[in-house]
Amino acid sequence: MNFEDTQKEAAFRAEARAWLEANVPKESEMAGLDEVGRAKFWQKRKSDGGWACLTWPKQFGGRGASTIEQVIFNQEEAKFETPYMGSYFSIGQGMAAPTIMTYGSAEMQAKYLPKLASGEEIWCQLFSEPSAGSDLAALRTRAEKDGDDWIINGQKVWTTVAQYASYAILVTRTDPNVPKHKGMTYFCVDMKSPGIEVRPIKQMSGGSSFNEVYLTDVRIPDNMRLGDVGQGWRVALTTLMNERASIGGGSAGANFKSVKELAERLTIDDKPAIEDSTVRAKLASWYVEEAGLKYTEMRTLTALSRGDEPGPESSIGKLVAGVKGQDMASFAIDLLEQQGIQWDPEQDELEDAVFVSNFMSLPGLRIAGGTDEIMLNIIAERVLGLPPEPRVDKTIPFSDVPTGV
Amino acid sequence: MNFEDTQKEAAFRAEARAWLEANVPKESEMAGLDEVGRAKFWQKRKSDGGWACLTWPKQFGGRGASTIEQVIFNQEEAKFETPYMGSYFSIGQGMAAPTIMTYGSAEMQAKYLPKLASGEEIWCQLFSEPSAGSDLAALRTRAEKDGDDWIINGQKVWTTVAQYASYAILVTRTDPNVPKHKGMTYFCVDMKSPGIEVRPIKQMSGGSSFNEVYLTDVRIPDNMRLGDVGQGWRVALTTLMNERASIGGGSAGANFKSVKELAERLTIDDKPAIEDSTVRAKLASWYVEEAGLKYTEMRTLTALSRGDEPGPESSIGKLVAGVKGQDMASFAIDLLEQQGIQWDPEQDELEDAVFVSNFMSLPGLRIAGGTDEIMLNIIAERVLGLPPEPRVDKTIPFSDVPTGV
Amino acid sequence: MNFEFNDEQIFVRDVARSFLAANCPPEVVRRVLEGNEHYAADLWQQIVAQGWAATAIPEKYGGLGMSYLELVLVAEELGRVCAPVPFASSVYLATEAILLAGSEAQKEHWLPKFAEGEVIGTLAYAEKAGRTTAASLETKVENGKITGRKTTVVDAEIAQLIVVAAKSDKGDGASLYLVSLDQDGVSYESVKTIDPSMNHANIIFNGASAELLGADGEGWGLLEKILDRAAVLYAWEQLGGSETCLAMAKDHAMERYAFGRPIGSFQAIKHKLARMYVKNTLARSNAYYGAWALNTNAPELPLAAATARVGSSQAYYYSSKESIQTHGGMGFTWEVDCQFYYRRAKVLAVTIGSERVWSDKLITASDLVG
Amino acid sequence: MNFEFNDEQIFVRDVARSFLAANCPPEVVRRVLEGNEHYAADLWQQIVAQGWAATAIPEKYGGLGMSYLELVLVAEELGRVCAPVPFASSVYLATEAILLAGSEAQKEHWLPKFAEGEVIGTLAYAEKAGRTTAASLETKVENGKITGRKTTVVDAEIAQLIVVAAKSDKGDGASLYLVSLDQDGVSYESVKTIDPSMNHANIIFNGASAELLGADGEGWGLLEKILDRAAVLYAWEQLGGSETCLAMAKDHAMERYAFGRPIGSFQAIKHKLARMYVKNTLARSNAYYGAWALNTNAPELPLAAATARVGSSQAYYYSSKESIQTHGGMGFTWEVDCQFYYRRAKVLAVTIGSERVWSDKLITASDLVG
Repeated sequence: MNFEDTQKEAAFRAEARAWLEANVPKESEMAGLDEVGRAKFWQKRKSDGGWACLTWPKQFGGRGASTIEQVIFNQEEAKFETPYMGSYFSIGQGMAAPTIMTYGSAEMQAKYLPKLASGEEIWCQLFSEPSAGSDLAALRTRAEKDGDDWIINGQKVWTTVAQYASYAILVTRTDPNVPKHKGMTYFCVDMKSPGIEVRPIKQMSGGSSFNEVYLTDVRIPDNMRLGDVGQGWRVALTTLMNERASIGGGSAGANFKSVKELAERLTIDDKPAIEDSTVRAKLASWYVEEAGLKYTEMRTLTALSRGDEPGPESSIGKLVAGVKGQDMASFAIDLLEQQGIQWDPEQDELEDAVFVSNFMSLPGLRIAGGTDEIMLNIIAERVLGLPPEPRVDKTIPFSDVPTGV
Repeated sequence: MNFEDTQKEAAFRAEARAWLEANVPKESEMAGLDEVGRAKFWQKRKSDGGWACLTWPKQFGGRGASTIEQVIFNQEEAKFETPYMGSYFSIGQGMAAPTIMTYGSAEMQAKYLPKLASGEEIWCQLFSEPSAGSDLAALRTRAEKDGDDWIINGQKVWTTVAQYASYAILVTRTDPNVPKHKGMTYFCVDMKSPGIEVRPIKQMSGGSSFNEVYLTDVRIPDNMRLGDVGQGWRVALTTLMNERASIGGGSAGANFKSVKELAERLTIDDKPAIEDSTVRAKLASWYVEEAGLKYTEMRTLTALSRGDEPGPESSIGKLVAGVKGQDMASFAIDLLEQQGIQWDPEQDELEDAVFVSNFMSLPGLRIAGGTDEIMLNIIAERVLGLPPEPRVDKTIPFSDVPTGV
Repeated sequence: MNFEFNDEQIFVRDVARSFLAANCPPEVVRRVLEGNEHYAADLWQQIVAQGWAATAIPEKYGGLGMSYLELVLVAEELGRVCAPVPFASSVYLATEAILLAGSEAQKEHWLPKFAEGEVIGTLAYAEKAGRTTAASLETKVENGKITGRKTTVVDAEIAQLIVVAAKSDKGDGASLYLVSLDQDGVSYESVKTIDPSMNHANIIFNGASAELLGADGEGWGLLEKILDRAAVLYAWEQLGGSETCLAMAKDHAMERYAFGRPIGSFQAIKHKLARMYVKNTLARSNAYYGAWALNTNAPELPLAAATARVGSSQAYYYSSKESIQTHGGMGFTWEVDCQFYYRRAKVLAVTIGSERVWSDKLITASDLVG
Repeated sequence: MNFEFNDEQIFVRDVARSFLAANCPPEVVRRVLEGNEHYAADLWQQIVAQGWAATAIPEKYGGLGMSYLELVLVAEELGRVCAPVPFASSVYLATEAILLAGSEAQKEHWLPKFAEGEVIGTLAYAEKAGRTTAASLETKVENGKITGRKTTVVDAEIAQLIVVAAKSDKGDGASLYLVSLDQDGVSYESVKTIDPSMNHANIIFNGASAELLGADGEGWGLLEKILDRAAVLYAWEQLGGSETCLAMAKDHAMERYAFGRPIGSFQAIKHKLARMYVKNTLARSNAYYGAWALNTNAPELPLAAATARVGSSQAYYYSSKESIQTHGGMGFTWEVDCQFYYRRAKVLAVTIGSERVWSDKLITASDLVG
């Protein structure tokens, strides 16, 4: 057990650091570019230098590096000021790409993966639907065969970066007369296809990270299919396993450090709030969670570096971080008293805006990518092996499943 | 909204108080009696004076009084030092009696109710079984018809006061070939019948409040049956509705008052622990729960006094009090640090023994009479009207219900 | 003993409920939340016309002379619909301040105006982040002129009159003043908050005329008494909001299907809603006791008020966040109304002091009652 | 980076696990819990023969010279079975105290005896209820003779040697002493606790010989360092117990049927066990970091130790009480083993300071690491 690099790792770290020092973009190089433009600029440069998607095979735009090397590169990159990457590439690189690597033809892999790695093409994910959220397999978007093509009709929702996306991964229902998990088929789709309309969804936090995507008689050639007809659920599970690994417990915002600093600035009964025992006890419990997640990640990395696959236990991160973040934000607002509710999304210079901003956005983290309740189910059933609940919808034809309408 | 007595209530209170002042037993009157003897002595005296089971009709040993009058009597009685009544009469008077009043023949009512009121006969409840706890309707104790009698075989468990009981209420399975809720029949049984064996269960807290009761070829005449053959579940529900109303949230032991007093005695950083903000915040939250339960009870009493029936909302009391008590006890032990774990059940002079004693007994409160989880189900389904879960055991014959063995 | 509202009080509540269902549907809240209005002035006019602002003001000051038992029920109904009106600041805070501390002349002058809704009032004590104490006050009054800055004052830009806590050399270190907001020497800094369906601003006093309310040097004690009274009323408004969260979550859980059945049939949702019900029920019972103590001006009022306040703040936070969670993705969108309650829950929870402040007061008050 | 135990360490753990499965089944715990033994002396002899007490003692003092990474894994296994032996007091407390503060002569004299299990040690600082501070100590040493009374000392009636914190006029106000318990001037008051599978007693010193351990007036600082080190080891033992609670609850939830299906298929139980898993997993990861810090004597040790300790205390309390709850009525009986863990969880959680003490230390330590 140690935190030092091996000789090989140290060499790799030095190489990465040297490249970063020379190549992290200067402000002047990106003048005039908007957020997505800057993200693409940086991704392209990493790709040109051989530092994109490190663990992918070289022919797909990667470097054939190990997981640990990817981690080392990330650690080094985090030490620099680099453009904000948001979710522009994480869905394409983190979810679509592994699925294409597993189920795509050689042609598809050659066509899509290098442009995913270089950031030239952004992908989005057309999975959730208004009546298929936690129960994703209840999706109703129809795909019907028409010669060599499929005709798609339906509505998708909670689609991030849809407005920037060149392509999407899409799950559809091709046979409503068999049980729900057996009648689905998985496609890649060109987002410029006629019949695709993207509409932003405004969130309660004021932002619009998500979209609705309407699909009306959208035509997809059969060679864009991933996996067999009717195998869509199985293909989607590959995607989802990678989703869970990629939604981290990100403890930006209301975290131990920021709330502790707040408590050092404020006073309670004329003493620094950090001396107050409630503040200390709560901060300590949150620290235990934060540190626990951090060291759990280190254990996972160690396992990955030994060749283990990421497992369902990564559901812990989002579950713990969501509740913790919401409660910390709420606690910080309370510490600020009346003034704590101030929030001007357009004037971020307010030094405590991070707490209200978190307070308003974290309810979303507890839902997106699987609700707390779904995460607990996953841990109970897939990690602990507890038996599933009786299901009324698994064996009957999808069209007979009760929907309440 | 007021807390004063009406003129009529004030008169009743004065009458009750006068009787209590004259009749609460003196130590000398009970010399040589053990705990159960003292309880019976006091119950008999109340009965003789017309102060037992106040709301029951006079011919059954009651007084025909109102619910509020019962409450007033209880309030006045609580101001005196009276013998400890434990659960000696609460099961008979609180659960068996209402069931007999609803389903029993006139003969049964005349035979049993007056002796229940006078405390001459103690009753117990033979419902739960080793494999029928939360799922009470899974009970397997068989009753088979033999002429005018029934022959009972099976095992019951969690039976309080069985060792003192003259009679019991008993639910049995008479037909395993129909769905579980339809094959049960309800009886009264003489606890002196041959074939009944009572064995105490030792609890983790060291005490033995419960028993196992083995029934081997016990013979019950058909005229001891309550309700029709096959209607046992419906009869049992009458009993259970009354059980929930009688298991209060009793906040003896680790409660606001005792933990606050502890915090006034102890010091943290050389100041009284009560000045510590964690202690204050936790105590405040617990006070909110305690006061909330107390005032909920007052609202219920007001409703009862207007003729409303007690509803499933009384499940709240035990649910809140169990978790709160356990956490308060744990918190108090922590405040005492190392010394907090001292516990000598035989030497109760230790002033903090109440906390450890609660710590060890409260896990039982969260289970007995319906687990926390069952209470939450009851609130969700019967108070809020949420739909039940799909049931695999409701429509098939009882003998086909999966049991895992 | 009778621990229930009487039929006349229930009637007042039912009328309020019907009135608000008709006149304050979610579209009204949304209009203020999304628009530039400080509050729903049309709704306020209607509410005032209903006489609600006059409920607990004695008849001799132009009020209806009803009891606080009616007023708490009106507060609950306003909370139930997240009404975007300055009722709390004008009625629970300013009116109560004058009723409690005003001279006869001040009462005669102001109370009829409050009763009629001709004047809207508010109250301010906080000047910076964190818990305010008498010793921390910097606002001061010299020769009848007030200078200082109050932070995040609720309904600041709506009110015409404000009760202000200022530093004093005497007594408990503070005095209360009445300041007309419609004068030179008063200016505003607009403040956006997490709940744009309410108005908040910083107020800067720069030599505005101020009139003493209550005795000089007794301001902090008076403020605590005013806040105790307001806390009961706030608790009822918070309880109303928390009840709506449960109702919305329950409706959604009955209608929304997943895995072939209503999500309300899953224990995860069932137990979540049961916990909301438990918290709301305990909060309600504590609010009853608070109402009784307020109405009878019982010595238990400080304890009863703190208990009601803490209970309602806890219940509303839980219900509002778990209602969003129950609604899933939709619950987090702008178009669904869950957000009104999540925002309002937090604003009401800090407006007269956070849960931690009231928890602390609760323990102090419990010493007095014993 | 390699944040995992190596194969040799895993081997040590596996051997310990097999050994304890064979030699410390629940019947052994029950025997001590129900009987009059202070501890399972036979099991202790076997454990000592396995060399576990010698694990982290350097070879030159007769130990095995292995690292703390082996010792934490042994601690976890002992916790897993609730082993009724004085391992914690002798190894985590007394041995560590001498390793950290002992003179060369003291080390040479005592450590081989601890390694061999020839001597059992313990440590005492608390004298009354509540948190002990240097200033609150009353025990004192004059002319090498100690007087005072220590409360609820773990394994007091088993140990032959005790490390005692006593008042000092110098430095940080305290000094540590080694006191042989096998002498006149030492007497005991038997103490029953909620966990009769462990021994506790008050010890009264009345002029017994005491030998300084470490410098006079540096005792409190040394004690804090010893407790930091012990905290990591306790955290692992607690974690082991917490894991058993989850395993027992899970097994029961798979086997026990209600309403025609395993109770583990109900979300109420499923989510309860998932929460145990989450708490245990975070506690384990923090325990890993604590083990690393202990083993490398890192400057982060105080923070890492407090984090591991708080995490394990919280996890064990939750798992032990909810394991009983999952077992239903049976879980509350004397005959089922859930009780071992519920008792032990609380005793271990207060033995070297409660969660609140360690939470406080955690924040203090976080200042130093930044």
